[in-house]
Amino acid sequence: MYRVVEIEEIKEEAKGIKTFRFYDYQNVEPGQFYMIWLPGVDEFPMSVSYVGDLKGVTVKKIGKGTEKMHGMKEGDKLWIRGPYGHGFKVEEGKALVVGGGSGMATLAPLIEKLNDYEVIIAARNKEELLFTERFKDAQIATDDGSLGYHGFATELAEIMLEENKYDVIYTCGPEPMMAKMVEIAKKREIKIQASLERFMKCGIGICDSCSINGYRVCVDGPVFSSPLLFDMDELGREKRKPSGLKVKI
Amino acid sequence: MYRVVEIEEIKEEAKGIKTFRFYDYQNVEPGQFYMIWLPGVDEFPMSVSYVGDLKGVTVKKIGKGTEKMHGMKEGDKLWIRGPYGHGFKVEEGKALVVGGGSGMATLAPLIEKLNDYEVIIAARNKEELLFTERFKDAQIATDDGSLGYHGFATELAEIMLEENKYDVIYTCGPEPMMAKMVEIAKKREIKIQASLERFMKCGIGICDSCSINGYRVCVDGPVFSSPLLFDMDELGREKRKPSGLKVKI
Amino acid sequence: MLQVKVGTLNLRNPLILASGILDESGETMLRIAKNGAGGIVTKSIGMKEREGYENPVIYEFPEHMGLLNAIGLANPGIENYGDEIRIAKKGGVPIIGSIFGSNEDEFSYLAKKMEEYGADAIELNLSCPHAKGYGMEIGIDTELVERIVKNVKREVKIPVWAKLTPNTSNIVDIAKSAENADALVVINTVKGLAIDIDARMPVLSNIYGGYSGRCIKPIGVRAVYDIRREMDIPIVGVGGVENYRDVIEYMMAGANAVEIGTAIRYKGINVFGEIAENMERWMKENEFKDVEELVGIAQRR
Amino acid sequence: MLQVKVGTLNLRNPLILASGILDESGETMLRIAKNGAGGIVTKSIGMKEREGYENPVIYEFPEHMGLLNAIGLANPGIENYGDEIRIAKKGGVPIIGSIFGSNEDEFSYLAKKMEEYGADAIELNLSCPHAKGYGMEIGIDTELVERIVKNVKREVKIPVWAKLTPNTSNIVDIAKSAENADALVVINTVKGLAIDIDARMPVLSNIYGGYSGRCIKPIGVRAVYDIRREMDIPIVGVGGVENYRDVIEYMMAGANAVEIGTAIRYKGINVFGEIAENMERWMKENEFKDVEELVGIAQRR
Ligand SMILES: Cc1cc2nc3c(=O)[nH]c(=O)nc-3n(C[C@H](O)[C@H](O)[C@H](O)COP(=O)(O)OP(=O)(O)OC[C@H]3O[C@@H](n4cnc5c(N)ncnc54)[C@H](O)[C@@H]3O)c2cc1C
Ligand SMILES: Cc1cc2nc3c(=O)[nH]c(=O)nc-3n(C[C@H](O)[C@H](O)[C@H](O)COP(=O)(O)OP(=O)(O)OC[C@H]3O[C@@H](n4cnc5c(N)ncnc54)[C@H](O)[C@@H]3O)c2cc1C
Ligand SMILES: Cc1cc2nc3c(=O)[nH]c(=O)nc-3n(C[C@H](O)[C@H](O)[C@H](O)COP(=O)(O)O)c2cc1C
Ligand SMILES: Cc1cc2nc3c(=O)[nH]c(=O)nc-3n(C[C@H](O)[C@H](O)[C@H](O)COP(=O)(O)O)c2cc1C
Ligand code: FES
Ligand code: FES
Repeated sequence: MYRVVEIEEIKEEAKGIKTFRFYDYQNVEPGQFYMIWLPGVDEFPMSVSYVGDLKGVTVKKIGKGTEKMHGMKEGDKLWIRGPYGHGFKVEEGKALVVGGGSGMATLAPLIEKLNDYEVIIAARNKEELLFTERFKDAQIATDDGSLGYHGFATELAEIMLEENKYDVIYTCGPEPMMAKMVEIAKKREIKIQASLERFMKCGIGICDSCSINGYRVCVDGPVFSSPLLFDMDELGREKRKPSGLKVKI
Repeated sequence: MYRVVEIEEIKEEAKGIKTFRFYDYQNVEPGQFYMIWLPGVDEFPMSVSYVGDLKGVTVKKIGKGTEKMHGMKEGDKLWIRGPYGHGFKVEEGKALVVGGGSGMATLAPLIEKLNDYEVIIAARNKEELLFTERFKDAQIATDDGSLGYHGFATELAEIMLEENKYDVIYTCGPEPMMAKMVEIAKKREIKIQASLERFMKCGIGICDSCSINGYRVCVDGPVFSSPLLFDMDELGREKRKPSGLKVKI
Repeated sequence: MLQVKVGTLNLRNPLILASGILDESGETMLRIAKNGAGGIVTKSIGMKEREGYENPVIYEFPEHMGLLNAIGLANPGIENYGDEIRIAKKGGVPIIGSIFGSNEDEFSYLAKKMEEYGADAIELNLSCPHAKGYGMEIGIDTELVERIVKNVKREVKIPVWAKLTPNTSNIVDIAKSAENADALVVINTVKGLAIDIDARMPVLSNIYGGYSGRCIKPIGVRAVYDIRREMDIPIVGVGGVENYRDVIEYMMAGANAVEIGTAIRYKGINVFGEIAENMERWMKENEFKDVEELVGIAQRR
Repeated sequence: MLQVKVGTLNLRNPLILASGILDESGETMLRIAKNGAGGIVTKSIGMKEREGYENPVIYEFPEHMGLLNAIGLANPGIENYGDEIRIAKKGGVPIIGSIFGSNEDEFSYLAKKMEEYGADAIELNLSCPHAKGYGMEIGIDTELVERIVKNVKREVKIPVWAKLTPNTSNIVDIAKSAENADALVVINTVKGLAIDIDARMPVLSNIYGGYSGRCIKPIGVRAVYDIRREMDIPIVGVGGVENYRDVIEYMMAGANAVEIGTAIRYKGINVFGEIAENMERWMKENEFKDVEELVGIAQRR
């Protein structure tokens, strides 16, 4: 069963990234996701980027489904099911939030629930930085140095971890970045939560297409925590194609 | 889906009539009935004769199913579904309750809810009178005069109606008796409720086997009220066989 | 806005009472007609009076999932059915006489009788899943189906509908063998069985039964879609229709009308009127003027 | 008390993971084995890598009624599947390799490979309802079924199970054509279709799908009962098993074990352990010592 929702508002957030707002009565936790069906086109998972009554998803254009969505207008309809999966668990103490690229979409509603935290927003370049307006006090890192720290998010994170004491790290972004953050957290013995992505078919935990080391991203995740993350040897290394074939990342 | 209940208590009430008590968590109104399945034997409808937590049905032995039931012991199991149908509606004022034969089983839990009433318990003879202990102040009528008024319940009822003012009549018993009571009520312009019987298959209002004048005894009844009862020309005259064929009563 | 045609038969709305549910007695059918049904199919009537199977003949699955029934084609026999039709006809909606036989001659005889009694159409029960020598046992034999339909068509002037079984690997072949009918009715119940584990035996006295209600809708919609894909014949969709969305789903799959049975257990006999009202509301919201515009619009090729 | 034998295969309990549900990757299967399953059937594996159909490939009916799926036999190809079997085998329960092919040679090749990889048995998917040229299209051809079973039996030493489709008018004929198998697995999903009336199109990209879950149980139990009535062969019951009562129902109908798929959506992967516990409790209450005593006790002749 799908619910049909109408797009209330569309906002261009960064290069190739738009937020779509719609009303949905379901209660959603930061880190959970919807499956969005565009009839005749595709169905795909999208994390919530706004969790109030007026929900939001923030979508990066990367293929035929997301391209179609980028062409939609206010008043157009989305078919949704969910929310699915386990979201972030808010931990005691000071948090370091590390978001790369569209990964910030997933982290944004979490950050709005935290009290004591610092945020790193990272992207390849200034144009692709997401939610720098929404989180004005965030640290910025760009691969090309067009804004903020010149270098990878993980490098900036290491600097900050050296200078301050954090109790927990939350991260979402390109998988190599997340894998590196997990490695850093393990080394420094800090708790970490990461929101993972895998190819999803069912979204409800039965098809096995999204599994990583025997855990389903759609139901057991998408947010996983340490120490489980420390043991996931597929993280950053291997994933499965829609056929189920394991391939290197 | 059946619920399996265990017989807690069995009591011989009159000649060929036994009460079976069992616990069932369902709320039951006087006039409603259960479908009782004896696996491998038969399934048939039985009105409730006790409506508390410890439910009861009072069963007259007339055929293979009821005979099998009469042979059962405490601790034996019954498969039940229901309660089904619409029960009696308690009306304001003084009531005359006319029960013939095993029809008293259906009326008993109603009587226990009434405040201002008189009861006629009728049967062919003294041995078949039901619940004279349960309702010690009832008027008695027997066809053979072996106890109480010598004659039909309907005759005694006419005498009482002549002498007193009643606001409503409740009746259950052989159909000719009920038909006669409906006629009397119509003539005297008194409200009446009667609990009817027809051959039942589904008990849930879809098979049409229990219908009388287009009304389903299992769902629209078994308790029907005036003025509908006044218009039921099949009452006391025609019924349907399990095949659906209409036959004279 | 809800009027439809099933072949030459005009209905005030596409919501027909299905065979076997509250359509044994004329007065019950009359009451259903007054409660908003667009048409009424009678119980399946045969050559002789039949008591049907012993109780239990109905089993109800938990949570409104559906029913299993093996009534066993109980019926008073065609010779005793005239009055019922005549009473039912007072409702002012088409009465479709359902019949079952064990060969083409019986079907023809029954159909003629129904026509005589005043039935507005005939529904051939080629699909009851639980009666030896009848229904589905006939309905999966494509040659026999073809012969029965042709013979009955020759004997009567009123429209002839053929009701098909879903208990087959290819309903389209059966549909094609019945192409001389004025409409196809799909589906009858799905063959099923339920065991009571406390009693350690099947619940129905007949062991097997026909599965109906909410749970069989995906099977019925599939059958309608399958047939509509390959044939232009009028189709009446049956199986699990409970609300206006179900009716629209069947019509989008390709049905010209639907029949409703088991839903009466859960929604009562007002289900016809309620669905009609909700369909009109939905059509207005979605800017459809005529319900027939919906027929087959979900077909993708 | 829950140990069963399916032919020569010993299982610690009769609760097997069904093909296509959480059994693509070795590590997931290993996790399910650790969570109490008595055996595990792999996803159906074919000759070549297949992506399957485009999303949506799953549709969920309201109120836990069940699922419609057309995954489309997505699989990494037999040549890439050895590692998954080897990892799954660490769970210590039998791994049954499910395979699909379009002719007897492909089935034989696939079976040999599975045996080589260490599978404890083979399950022939003769029944997937939604893939052109595979599954059910093969599984309703009794001669082809017979040939495939015989050929595969000749090629491998491990037991061979044949999984049958319910989308037929006579499952017993198909069962008999597969009588050389070591066990029959019934049923696969029921062919179905669902339309989203707001989108005005079928929900699955493949249009048709296979219907699974709670709602198909009466169809599965019927198939098991039907076959057990006429054959002594070991039977594995599948379709809508969600709780211990369902398992007992299938076993009383004649199944020696069951497979569980869709229930994982609603009960999680602990469903195996939970059911096992409840079965033991029920058996004690009802004075059964050995679960195999239940097999077929609801048969009435
Ligand atoms: C839990 C989760 C949350 C996500 N949240 C967001 C988000 O908030 N914002 C965002 O922009 N993106 C998010 N994604 C990624 C998003 O699902 C893909 O970008 C989207 O599916 C691409 O669809 P497409 O039709 O445009 O791409 P296609 O042209 O179909 O494919 C392009 C690539 O997109 C990815 N993809 C396609 N389909 C799927 C699928 N069903 N499941 C997973 N990945 C797929 C694959 O990597 C594929 O190679 C999330 C993914 C997951 C698993
Ligand atoms: C709403 C309702 C409430 C009833 N309440 C009581 C009650 O409280 N106490 C009581 O003793 N009896 C009651 N009866 C009658 C009771 O159902 C029958 O006596 C019983 O079904 C006989 O079953 P059998 O197997 O012994 O009879 P059988 O040998 O099967 O048949 C004997 C006769 O019993 C009647 N009968 C059989 N099956 C049914 C059936 N399924 N539905 C209706 N009548 C049937 C018929 O008249 C039949 O001719 C009630 C009937 C109805 C419809
Ligand atoms: C109690 C019952 C009796 C039925 N009797 C008949 C019948 O006599 N003839 C027939 O063609 N179909 C019969 N059916 C099948 C229905 O007409 C219908 O095809 C089926 O129930 C599916 O529709 P539903 O889900 O709306 O009930 C019967 C169904 C039920 C539940
Ligand atoms: C998502 C999904 C994928 C399936 N894939 C396969 C498959 O690859 N091979 C197969 O034989 N059966 C497959 N099936 C059918 C199941 O193994 C099982 O027969 C069916 O789902 C009924 O059982 P259930 O109601 O417990 O799910 C699949 C079922 C589902 C729901
Ligand atoms: S997407 Fe199917 S198990 Fe996660
Ligand atoms: S017993 Fe079936 S309608 Fe009343």
